[in-house]
Amino acid sequence: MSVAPPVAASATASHRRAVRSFIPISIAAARCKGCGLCVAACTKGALELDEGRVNALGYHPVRLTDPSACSSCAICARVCPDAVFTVYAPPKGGDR
Amino acid sequence: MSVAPPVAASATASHRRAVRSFIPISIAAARCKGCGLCVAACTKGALELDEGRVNALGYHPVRLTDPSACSSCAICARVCPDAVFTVYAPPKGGDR
Amino acid sequence: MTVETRVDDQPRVLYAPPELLADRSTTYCPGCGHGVVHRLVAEVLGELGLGPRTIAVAPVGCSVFAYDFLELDFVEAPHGRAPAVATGIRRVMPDAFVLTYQGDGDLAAIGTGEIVHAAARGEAITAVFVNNGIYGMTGGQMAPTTLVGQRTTSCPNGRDPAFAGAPIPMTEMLAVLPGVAYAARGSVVDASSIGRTKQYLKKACQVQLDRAGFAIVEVLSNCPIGWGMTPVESIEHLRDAVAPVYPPGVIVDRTAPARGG
Amino acid sequence: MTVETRVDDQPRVLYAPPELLADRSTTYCPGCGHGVVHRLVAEVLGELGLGPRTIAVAPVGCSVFAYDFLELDFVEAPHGRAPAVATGIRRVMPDAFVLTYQGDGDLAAIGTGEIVHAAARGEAITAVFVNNGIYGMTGGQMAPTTLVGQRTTSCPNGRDPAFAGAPIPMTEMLAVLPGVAYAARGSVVDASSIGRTKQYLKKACQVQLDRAGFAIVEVLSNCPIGWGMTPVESIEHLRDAVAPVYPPGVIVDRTAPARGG
Amino acid sequence: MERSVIFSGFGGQGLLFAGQVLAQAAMAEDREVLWIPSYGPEMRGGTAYCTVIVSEEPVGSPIVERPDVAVVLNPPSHAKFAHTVVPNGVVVTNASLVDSRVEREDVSEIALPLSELASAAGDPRLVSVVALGVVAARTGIVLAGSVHRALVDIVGRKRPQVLDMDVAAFDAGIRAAGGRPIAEILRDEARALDATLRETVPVGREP
Amino acid sequence: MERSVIFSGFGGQGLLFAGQVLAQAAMAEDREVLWIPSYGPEMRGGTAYCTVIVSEEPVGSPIVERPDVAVVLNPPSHAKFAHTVVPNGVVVTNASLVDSRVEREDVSEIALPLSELASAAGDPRLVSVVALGVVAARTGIVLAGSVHRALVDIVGRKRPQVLDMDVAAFDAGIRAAGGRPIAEILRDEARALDATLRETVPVGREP
Amino acid sequence: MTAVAERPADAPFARRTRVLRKGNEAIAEAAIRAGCDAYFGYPITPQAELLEWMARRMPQEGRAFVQAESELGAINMGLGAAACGKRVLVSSSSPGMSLMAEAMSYMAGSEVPIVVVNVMRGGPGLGSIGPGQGDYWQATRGHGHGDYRLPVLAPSSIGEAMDLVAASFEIAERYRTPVILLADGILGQAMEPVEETYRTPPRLAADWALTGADGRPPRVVKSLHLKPEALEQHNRHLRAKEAAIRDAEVRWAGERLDDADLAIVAYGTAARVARTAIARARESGMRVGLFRPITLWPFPDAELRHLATQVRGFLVLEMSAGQMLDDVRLALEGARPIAFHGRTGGMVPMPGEVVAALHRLENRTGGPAR
Amino acid sequence: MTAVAERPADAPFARRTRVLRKGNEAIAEAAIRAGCDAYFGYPITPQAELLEWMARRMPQEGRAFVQAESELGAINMGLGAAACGKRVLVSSSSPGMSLMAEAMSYMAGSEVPIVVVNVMRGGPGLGSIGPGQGDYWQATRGHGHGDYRLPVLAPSSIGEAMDLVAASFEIAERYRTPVILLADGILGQAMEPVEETYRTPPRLAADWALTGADGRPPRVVKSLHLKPEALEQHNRHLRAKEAAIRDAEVRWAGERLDDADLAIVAYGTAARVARTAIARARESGMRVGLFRPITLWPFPDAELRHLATQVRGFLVLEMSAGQMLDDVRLALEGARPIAFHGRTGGMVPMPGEVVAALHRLENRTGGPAR
Ligand SMILES: Cc1ncc(C[n+]2csc(CCOP(=O)(O)OP(=O)(O)O)c2C)c(N)n1
Ligand SMILES: Cc1ncc(C[n+]2csc(CCOP(=O)(O)OP(=O)(O)O)c2C)c(N)n1
Ligand code: SF4
Ligand code: SF4
Ligand code: SF4
Ligand code: SF4
Ligand code: SF4
Ligand code: SF4
Ligand SMILES: [Mg+2]
Ligand SMILES: [Mg+2]
Repeated sequence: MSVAPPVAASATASHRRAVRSFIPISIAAARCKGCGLCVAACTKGALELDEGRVNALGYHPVRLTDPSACSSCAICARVCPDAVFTVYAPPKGGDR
Repeated sequence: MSVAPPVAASATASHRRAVRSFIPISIAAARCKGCGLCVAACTKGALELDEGRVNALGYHPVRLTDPSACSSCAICARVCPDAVFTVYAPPKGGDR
Repeated sequence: MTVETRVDDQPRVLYAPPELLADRSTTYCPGCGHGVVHRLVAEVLGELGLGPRTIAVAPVGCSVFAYDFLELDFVEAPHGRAPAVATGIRRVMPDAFVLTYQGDGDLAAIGTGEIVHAAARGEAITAVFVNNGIYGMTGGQMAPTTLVGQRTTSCPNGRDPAFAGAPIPMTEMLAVLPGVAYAARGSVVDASSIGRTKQYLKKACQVQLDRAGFAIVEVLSNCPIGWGMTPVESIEHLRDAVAPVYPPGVIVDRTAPARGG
Repeated sequence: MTVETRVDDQPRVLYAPPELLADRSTTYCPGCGHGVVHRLVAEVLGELGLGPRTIAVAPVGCSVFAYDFLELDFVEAPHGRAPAVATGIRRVMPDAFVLTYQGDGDLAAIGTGEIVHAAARGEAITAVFVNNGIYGMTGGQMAPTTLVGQRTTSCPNGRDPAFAGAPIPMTEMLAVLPGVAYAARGSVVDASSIGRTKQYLKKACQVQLDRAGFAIVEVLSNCPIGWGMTPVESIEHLRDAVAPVYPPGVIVDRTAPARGG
Repeated sequence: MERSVIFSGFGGQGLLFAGQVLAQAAMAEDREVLWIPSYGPEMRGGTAYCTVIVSEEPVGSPIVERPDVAVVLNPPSHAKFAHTVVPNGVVVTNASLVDSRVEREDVSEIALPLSELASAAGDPRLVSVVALGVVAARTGIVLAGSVHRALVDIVGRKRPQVLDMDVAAFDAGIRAAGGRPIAEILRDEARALDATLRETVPVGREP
Repeated sequence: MERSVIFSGFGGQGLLFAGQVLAQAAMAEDREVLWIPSYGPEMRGGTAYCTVIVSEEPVGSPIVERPDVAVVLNPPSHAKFAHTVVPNGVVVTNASLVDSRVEREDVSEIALPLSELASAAGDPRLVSVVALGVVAARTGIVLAGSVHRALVDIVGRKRPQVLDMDVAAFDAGIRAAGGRPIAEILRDEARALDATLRETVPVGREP
Repeated sequence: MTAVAERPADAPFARRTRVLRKGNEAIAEAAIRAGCDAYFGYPITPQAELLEWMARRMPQEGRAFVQAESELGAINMGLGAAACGKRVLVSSSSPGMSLMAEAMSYMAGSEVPIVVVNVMRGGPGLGSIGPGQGDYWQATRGHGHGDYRLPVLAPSSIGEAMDLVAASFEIAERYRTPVILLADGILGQAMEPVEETYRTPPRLAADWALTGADGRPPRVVKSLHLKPEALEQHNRHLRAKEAAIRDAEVRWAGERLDDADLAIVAYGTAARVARTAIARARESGMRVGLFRPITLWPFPDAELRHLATQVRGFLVLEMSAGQMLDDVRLALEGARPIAFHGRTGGMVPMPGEVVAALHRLENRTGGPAR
Repeated sequence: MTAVAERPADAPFARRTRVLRKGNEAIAEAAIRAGCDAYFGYPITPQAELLEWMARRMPQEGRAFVQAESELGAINMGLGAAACGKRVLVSSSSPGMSLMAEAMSYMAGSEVPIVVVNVMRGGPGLGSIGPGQGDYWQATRGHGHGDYRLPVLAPSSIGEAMDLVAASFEIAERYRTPVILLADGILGQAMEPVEETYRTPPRLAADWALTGADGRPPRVVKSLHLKPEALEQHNRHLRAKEAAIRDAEVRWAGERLDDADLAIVAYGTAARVARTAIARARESGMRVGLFRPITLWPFPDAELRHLATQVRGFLVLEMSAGQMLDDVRLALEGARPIAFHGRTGGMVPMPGEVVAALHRLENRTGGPAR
């Protein structure tokens, strides 16, 4: 399984910013089935289903609404049935 | 199932006496398989396998050696796998 | 059946073979416990007056011949499937008394699924489980209940738990299921054990009549032929070696105390 | 697999999908717990380095497709027979790590006999038992584990214990057998349960490596489709209604304390 | 004459239901009909579909290789089914989700934003019913009135509260396809029936 | 030529064993042979038996309707098998248990107290071996020496302590049937063999 | 195809009262209306809706329904209930049917009347869930061990399936035998309009059934006859029964055979495909008819043999690799050329393939008919 | 018969070194010597000694033996072990074989090489424990669901059974298919002298077997092909394999056919009876030979058909009610008259009956040969 590099995590409007700042999770959106379990589980409220997109599987994939809210706790990764997430530790002395 | 009357229980040498005195058990010898469980179980030692006889099944059937020793406890009847025994209570005021 | 008595002193019958037992000799080996259990079943059903409405299920095992010796309506189940067959009967014959009679190969090996699920459903069935620790009918092979170290024709060096596992405490396992209203284990080691076994059987029948759930009585029995012993030796072995591994007694009783016996 | 990282600040990967999980999307419904359990299995085997020597047995159930998503050698067993198939493998492949993966219909209904006897023999097998209380694959019929009152396509008015019995506590039942070295129940209700479940699975693998006996981990899982709920509702139901009936935790641990985890 | 319609898309788009309504409508017209689902919850994910064959004769072969009408509600099913229709066949495409179009001259493709119409009618899952409206309006396989009665029959019996939404979705489909409002159609049909009954001629198409 | 022997009686009378010894003896004489038990511990009670067919050709039909020799060791098997022997057949009857006799002119019945002879030899369960001695002495189906060697082979290997009793029982059978003591027979056979070997003629019966 | 928006002239009201019913459900309801006392089953695609229908309806009717722990459980529950003289239905699909082999043999041996539905799918093994006919041999011979044959009825429409349910109970009880109703995934899953006409066969006195021995000698329902002589005797009795069934119960249907000089032999869903193919072939001038066995055992061999005096050749069409083919060959014994066309694994043949196969057969039999 | 007390002139020492062995045990030992890695079984008469022999011998050899909880357990253990490329034997008798139907279909579908022995008894149902051949159809067709056929080898002596064990492993592995060794109670229970010559077939590379995916892509042994197209494709592959087996693996034996104008077709124990009957019939001047199929599938149909050019009629002899009869009829397609004689339920036909049947056949075919 290849994990997408975090910089390429999202092609949404936040993409621009993502390239420059630290993105704590990477989302394999093509695999996401929009079940919403991660959204419900994230204690930071940092995730939502992207109603504006439909992936090839026919679902609205999840997206990270606010990278800065994310604590890299990996709860989302642990509850996700579709192994959508890769989670990164915040860089030491990163731009956060 | 018909139970032989106790007087007819035995055709052995003790037959004569049996007709006259009380015989506490009746033995369906034709069904006996000579397993010896009753012999081992009788606390009065009142039973033995009759080595001198072979029944139609090919076994030495059990016989009551001493009617007067028998207490009508029915242990033999309860351990016998072949429902060979019928047990009678001693007659009130019988000749025993 | 008539018990002829002498006219002169009319001795009272303390014990007579039960009416539901057929008046023919069984095909079981000398000393085989199946004979005792058959008799107990006949006695209990007779005493409860259930003979006329019993539909019994015969297993595959030495006791497949039960229908030749018990004067009851019988259906012969495929090996291990008696509890399923009994379930079918139970569901269409509300007034019938439904009895299964199974050996340990039948119930604890091939028939594991059927007994577990009949028990789990809490079918109003009374199950008689004759555990002689061996496959009697097919020539004395190891059963799931065979003791550790016991030699059989299929474990000639004695059962080795490293390869064959330990004996299965089947009734204890079933007792975990909430559908089991009553589970007990008796034996045929002596007259008093046999008497207790009869009480267990009677209770297990009552449980069915009360529609309290599934009831099972395991009876530790002997197989002199399969064990390679004389009948008397086999009974001693049953008492000294088998019963300690499978302790007799009531294993579970989920019936209301008011109803219990 | 390579995890590409940025050259500039090289963030440490805290969590990445395990290598033994295939890089394709599963055929499971959105939110289905099978996905989580697959991932846990892949993680545990990966962490123990067992991938290269694992031979896994797929059940018949939604997770028959496990072989499409776990990068392991797989054999597909007939419905319910995975433990027997695994036994066959176990006995001829002494160095293999043998894993079964079964649903509750597969393990607790049709496969009752096979799981009981593999457990009783103490086969050195690690069994993963995904209990979602329903027959997912065939359209949501009642399973032996379905809750009382729960509606399914084959108990449209809710499971009635008077006809279908109470839910079977399968793992508790198996735990009675001495061959079972380790039995635990986890769930997928939240991240910490999932974490505990992973620990159970790891221990169950270690038990096999130590040849301590049979090991089973039941995982309470959800079937949003079969339950007629959204994924999120199904997880809530799992937590609030299912878990109380099947309390998670270690059910039995017969391994030597020195070996235990 | 045998005509066939395939409804295809994701599960959850109400495909099997729409097919069943169509089948019921055809039956009510005394036609022979066969409805077949792509069955099996054993198949998870992927494209779902069902086929309805309507005929004057008992239906023979149950499998349709080349349908007369293909309703395609998502991209994979457009790829899979749209090009399979017979020459002069009809493709009803859910433009809300499907970007591609059939590249055949002999096919009339009706691409409409069906999902949006369904949402407008109250529930995106009504998309198949909207499509059914399009089919009824543009193919004449069954009468719109028959479909309406089938909806009343099937939905009204069990969930009367849902019926209104279904009828609205159906109506939206008809009108998006250029048909008259269902209310008008029903009124006209009732009149025609009235006339027919007055003539006391046996009702229904020739055998 | 094909000859057959049936051993019948109760289980526990060593029937299968005696049959096996006979079969082994015949094999050692380079004959073809087939041994069949009345198998099945699934059958409890009743009469047990086994059949041995000895032939110069590969044995065809395995079931013997009319044996050449019937060994009958208890009353039920006398009733069942004694009258089935071929004309001029031999019946070996255990007079210890069986009172009846065959009522056929064309049968030679040898009634001997086999159980008693067995008890005298050390164990009543040796009754079949005693009977085998009678068969060997009176039918010539196999050589007594071959039976002796078969006993050594089968019993001696596993339970040498039992062998003596077996040989004694066999000897008792031979002598009760009017034969010479086994020791003498063996000595003579050894001499004959010696002579044969000196002639360097291939050993064994004609093919 | 021209789009016609509205056709109010095509009068919309049905002359017949029919309902649209799914095959699995139609079979289930027909069984209920035929007086089925008990149903036992286990979920399996493509048969699950039959079980589900029964799960809902049987309790409503106060009859017995059990979802068993397995197909072994289901069929043996069936055995038990049927041994009590009750009208019993059990259903499954291919892999589940295989698990019933032992009990089927027991029920044949113990003469237990029961109806077992097999909604066949693609095999072997777990196979596919597509429709299949690959269990023909299993149904008509060989399923369980030992010598026995069972009546096998094969509907080719949902309406016919409903009729055959009642017929199956009737045959089962008349002859004290299990009967197999052999359908396939299409018949199970499809919906067709059906007339809701049901039939409840009259109950025969079951003087063998288990009811408790109250006031009469005990009865035993069993298949064990330890003495081979006794078992052979029992087998002779079963053979005689089979002969009676052969004499009385053969069913088949012919279509467009009057002028046919070629015939397709097909059953079930394959026969429907044949019907369409025949229509097409006739458009191109071929004279083809359909011979459709409804009882697969007893197979209509005399009838087929008779047809051989009229037609020049036969095309056997199956959703299997050539199983009924054996019965056709046994019936014809070389009398006429036989071609075979089969699809497997859940595939349904298309009419076009069948027409092509007809053309090949025609060439083999000497070109187009005069 | 004259009693001869002592015959020292009949020299007593054997020229050949043979051992007396019980059929069940001979099969078991032959399997061990053929390199059998694992045995799984469940007790059943008349096969139990096979399991018992294995229980003693396999552990001695350090190989796998498990007495399973049931035949379902045994065959699925076999499936697991064989999926690892090991040489596996499973054995049972008729009722137990029925329980294996599903797994047999799975193994056919997933192409698992394994040898399964059926020591047939009298059926149907629990039946009798006498010898039978009533599982012919079950073995040669139809046992499990779906389209597949398996090689079936039928020995008629204990020595031949030993040879066929090795051959069965060879065929199983060469074609990746289950193979059935079909014996009966007589062959299992009888003792005959056998030469102790064993054969260990060479091991083929099993590039499909499960060993753990160490350093290579994972392998899957399965029978599910959810897409009917894929399953049909797989079925075509299985069909091609069957064709290859038909081409290469047909086995049969003829006896006294050179001058025969009548032939008995029989296998297994029935063929032995036929041999005795033929000897008797020839004494009365009939010219009868024996055609003995050794592979029941593939059936030696071309060979039988060829024989039809020589003989006037055939007598099919079975310990069943007429099952192989179908294969004979399919092979001959009416070319010659066929008579049938069968016994069932554990009965073995007697040579006298067979001779009588031959006489009846002779009359049907125009009286005694010139
Ligand atoms: C399907 C099947 N498998 C195996 C057998 C052979 N068989 C007959 S009885 C029996 C087991 C008997 O053991 P148990 O149930 O303990 O009864 P017991 O004879 O000891 O009383 C077996 C395996 C069979 N008849 N059917
Ligand atoms: C012998 C047999 N019976 C029934 C089936 C149909 N079937 C497929 S999966 C399944 C049960 C699935 O339930 P479960 O094991 O709980 O798995 P889930 O899909 O819920 O994960 C059944 C009954 C089958 N394939 N084979
Ligand atoms: S890592 Fe934690 S905080 Fe970040 S998105 Fe996931 S669950 Fe939310
Ligand atoms: S849990 Fe996974 S599959 Fe579900 S919405 Fe979140 S990322 Fe998507
Ligand atoms: S009744 Fe008691 S004392 Fe009398 S013989 Fe029986 S066991 Fe002995
Ligand atoms: S216990 Fe019964 S069978 Fe045994 S010896 Fe005593 S009377 Fe006879
Ligand atoms: S073999 Fe054992 S169980 Fe069977 S009858 Fe004999 S003693 Fe009883
Ligand atoms: S049906 Fe249930 S178990 Fe199966 S994939 Fe869907 S959610 Fe999961
Ligand atoms: Mg036992
Ligand atoms: Mg489940």
